[in-house]
Amino acid sequence: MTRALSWILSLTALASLVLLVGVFTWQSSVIWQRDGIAYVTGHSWFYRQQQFGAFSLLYGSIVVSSMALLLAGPLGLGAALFIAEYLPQKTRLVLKSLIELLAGIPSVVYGLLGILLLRGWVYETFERFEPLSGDTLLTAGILLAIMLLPTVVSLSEDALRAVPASQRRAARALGLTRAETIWSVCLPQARRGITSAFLLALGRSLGETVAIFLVVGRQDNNVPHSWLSPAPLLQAGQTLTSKLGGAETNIAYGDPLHWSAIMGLGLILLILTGAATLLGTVRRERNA
Amino acid sequence: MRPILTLGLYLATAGFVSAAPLKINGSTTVNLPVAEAAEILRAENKLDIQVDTQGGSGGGISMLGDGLVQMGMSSKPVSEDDRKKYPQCDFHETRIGEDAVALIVSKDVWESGVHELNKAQIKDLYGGKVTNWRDLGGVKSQRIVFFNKEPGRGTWEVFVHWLYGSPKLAPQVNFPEVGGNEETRNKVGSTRGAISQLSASWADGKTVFALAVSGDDGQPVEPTPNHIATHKYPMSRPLFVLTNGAPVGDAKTTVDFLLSPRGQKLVEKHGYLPLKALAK
Amino acid sequence: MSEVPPILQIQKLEVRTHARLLLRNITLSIFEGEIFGLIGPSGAGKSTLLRSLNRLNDLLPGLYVKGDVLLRGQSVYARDTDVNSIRTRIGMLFQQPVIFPTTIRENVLFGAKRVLALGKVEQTVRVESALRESSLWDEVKDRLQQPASALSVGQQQRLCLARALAVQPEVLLMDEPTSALDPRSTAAIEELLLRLKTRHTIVIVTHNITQARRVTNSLAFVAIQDGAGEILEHGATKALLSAPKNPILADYLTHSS
Amino acid sequence: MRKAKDLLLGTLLGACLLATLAIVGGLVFAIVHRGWPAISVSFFTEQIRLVGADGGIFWNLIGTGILLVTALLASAPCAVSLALLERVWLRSPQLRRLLRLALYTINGLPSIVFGIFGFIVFVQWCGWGKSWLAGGLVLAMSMLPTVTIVLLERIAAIPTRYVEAAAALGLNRTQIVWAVLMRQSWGGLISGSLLGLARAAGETAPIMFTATIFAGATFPRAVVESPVLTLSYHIFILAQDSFAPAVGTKLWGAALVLLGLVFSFTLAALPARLRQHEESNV
Repeated sequence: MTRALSWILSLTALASLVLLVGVFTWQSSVIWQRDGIAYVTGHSWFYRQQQFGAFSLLYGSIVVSSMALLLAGPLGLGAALFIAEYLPQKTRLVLKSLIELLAGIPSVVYGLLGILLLRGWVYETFERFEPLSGDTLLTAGILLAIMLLPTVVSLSEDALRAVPASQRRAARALGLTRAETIWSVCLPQARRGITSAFLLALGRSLGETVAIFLVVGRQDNNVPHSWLSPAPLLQAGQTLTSKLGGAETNIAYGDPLHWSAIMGLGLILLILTGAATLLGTVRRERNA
Repeated sequence: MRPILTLGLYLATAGFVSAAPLKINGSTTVNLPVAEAAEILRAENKLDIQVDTQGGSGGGISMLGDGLVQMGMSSKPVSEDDRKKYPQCDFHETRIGEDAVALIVSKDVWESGVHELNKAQIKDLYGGKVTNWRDLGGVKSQRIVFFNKEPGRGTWEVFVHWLYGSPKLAPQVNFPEVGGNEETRNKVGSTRGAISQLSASWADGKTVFALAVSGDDGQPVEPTPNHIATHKYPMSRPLFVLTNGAPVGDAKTTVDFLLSPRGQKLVEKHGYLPLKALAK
Repeated sequence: MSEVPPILQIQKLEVRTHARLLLRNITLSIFEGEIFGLIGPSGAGKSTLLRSLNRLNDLLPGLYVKGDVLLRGQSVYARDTDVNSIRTRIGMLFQQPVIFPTTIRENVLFGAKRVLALGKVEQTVRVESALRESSLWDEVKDRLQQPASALSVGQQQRLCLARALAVQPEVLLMDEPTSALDPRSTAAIEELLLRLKTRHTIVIVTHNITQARRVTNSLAFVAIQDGAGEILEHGATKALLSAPKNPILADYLTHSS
Repeated sequence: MRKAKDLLLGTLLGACLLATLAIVGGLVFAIVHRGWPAISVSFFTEQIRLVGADGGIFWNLIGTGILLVTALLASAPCAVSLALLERVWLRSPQLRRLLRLALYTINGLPSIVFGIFGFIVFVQWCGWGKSWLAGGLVLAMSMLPTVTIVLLERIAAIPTRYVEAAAALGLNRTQIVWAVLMRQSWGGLISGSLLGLARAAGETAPIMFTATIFAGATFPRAVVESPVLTLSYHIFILAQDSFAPAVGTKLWGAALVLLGLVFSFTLAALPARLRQHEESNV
């Protein structure tokens, strides 16, 4: 009885998740059949003209997420190292709990802070680079970095904790300084765990919706002419998620082609976040 | 405390009462008077009304067309395309007031001397052919930052209808998008060199300024109530609530209220022209 | 012997946690070239004492140390002492071999490379000499680039010894270095200890009286007295084991053999 | 030189921690500072008036509560089942690993995807329209992996000797499940659910297409076409569309209440998690 019931409920839960992937694949089939890979590589998205090229959205998502990771990664890792390697057990637990608490701040609250505080700050601070407004990819990247910080700290600290204390002790007994121990013992041995933490954070940042939606500017088709210049970061852009959370999702339902293009974005997002999370999870398993 | 009592009442009667609520969705422009009317109707007539503004006018039309709501709010007439798209729905428009789409600019643009634009200039602007305010009569050199109303918003449709005749004929453009009216006003007000389309009543003359627009005759016209009422200002637009067929039941109560003197006062309160101003 | 100053001098050492005294009034002298054994029942504080000598206890928060240890007359606990250089001069071997997840060669050089800043050639020389000293050279000379984790536990412990020797410490601390090993590996280590004695000073914690008799010159017996660890008796190994004066030690010896 | 490097790194890392705490802590402070003036009894007991400029967040709290209770009721039994499946019923290590990987991966999927899924399946296909049940189920899906993973960790931490002792008494697997595993992992289910709820309470993306509208909804009396108001959507809409000074304070107040809600869920789960932390460190 117990057994049958738990099988039934488990299978229901798993089936609904399989259905989720299935629905996105099936509902987006129209656009894949029409455009094939050009749907992903195409640069123009004009739904009134029935042009659906997801490239600029992909670009926006990846740029914003990498910026966030580039900012939050080193800072978060540094903080995690300090917590794991310098602080006594008690302080460590308190700080760790605090950081986990902060990791739960809802994204809509970050969005509110972003729209009311960060937008203006970016606009004024980067004035000499002539941003058109405060809604830029950079704004979204910084906001996302702040959101990711607690996650990065917490997961990196877990990874560092997984390095046995005996290893640290042995290194210190040889006369190595704390810094040398960190470089030669802790970081190399926690490498997998740390990259895993970054991958999980990347997955989370790719999927973040409402906070980005509020500050990214939602400008379609913004692909830079030059890949080397940092100027495009100070322009408005659009990410997969800001498109999915925006007005078009409501408008599109009922128009098979448009809807299928929207669902295609969902599928791409599923694949990206799924891949990052899966990779991160497998690495974490190996680290433990 | 009243909501708590109401909750108790609901809990007690849950399962017995199943009157369907009146659901309204659509334009943020029309939403202001309607939402306030709904508050009054909920309190005085015990109507169960839910108001949402997802997707703007386009959202209102499509959700009414799909039967997801019983009343739509729109700041543009229902187009033939929409009627074709939802053949099962008999869109019935009730005009509750009149508004105009203004082109609003930030303070620095206004102070730089740009107070009016003609149709050709606006076309260049929207088409991305001019990118500096100096080319549009500004004293200072300042890049133009165009915030475009997002798809589905009535404001945008009225704007391109006037400029190009139809949304389909509008050029493909890439501008940062803005949604609701307050968002638009805030972004334009806080950005140098900014311009956007916005309901004229929202142009406060302090943070954002409405430009005069010259039509085909070349005479610049400000979006003043008088000019809107007489349709001298080219981008004036009716404000509608939409129903499937003539309004009945709760929808009729709501529509009647909106057309009553009290309802019309709400329209006026939010800066739009009441129907009697149009009759003049 | 007494004319030569001791290499390690423990002076009125006291270790406590916030709540409890662990070691009371420890005073001992350890001389150059001898193997000094610490014996006593479990929980008496032998390991704590050993770790106080190179201040490894610093890594555990909540331990407070009073008194001092002198290494060749230099205070270990003085405020301006460089702890890391003290630990370099006093090497340590743990109960369980602690192997870093890298090659055999890198394990040997793990400390030496960083602490002594050796050049390329010197490194190679040092690897060989350290491994020869710990009698591991012949077994691993052909696979220095292989992961150290492939070695047997006994070999790993000798590798740890080689790693400690590679920084050329003046004193070696060993915390029950053979407790995780089988009899054959234990014998190998003990043999090694006797050979090392000529050039190194060793302080070893052991549970095994036979081992103590075989390898040490001097012994100290640590046991709990009035709730804290104390040295109840110390002296030359032979004298102490054959004619214990302290009744607790006598009792301990009868029950452990 | 070595000493200087040691000192430098320590300072640098300490600065990283301080910066992290300052940034995130500063944000919390900003919310508390701006939102506090809005907090009063009537803020919790009145409904929204004048498009957020007046009144309180009563129905938003009720709506959030309805969604959370629904999500909890839907996800908890599934979480227990999945955890038992992984720990007890599945015998193949490969299958168990696959299930674990799937759970962790789903845990990382973006909530907007769940929202759009709910929009298609519940709102459109089932014809519910915007409904509290749709939102509750979507939130249940998005919090299910969190709950299951915490529960799994808790069950895994039960010493095998208990299971062995029970088995030695002749109990079968079902009996062991009830007598040992379930009894000892209650805490895991509760702390897992609390963490899941903390996550769900703050979600906006999954419910904006499925369950929530801006104004007018009260207590749902049916499934079909019965949306609710929620705190997160309230903030989302006002953050975009209203900067009127009167709305401002109320808006920050709503953010503060939401933050308090999320924090209290997380804090309630903390003791159990700390205990497990200590156990796993031994």
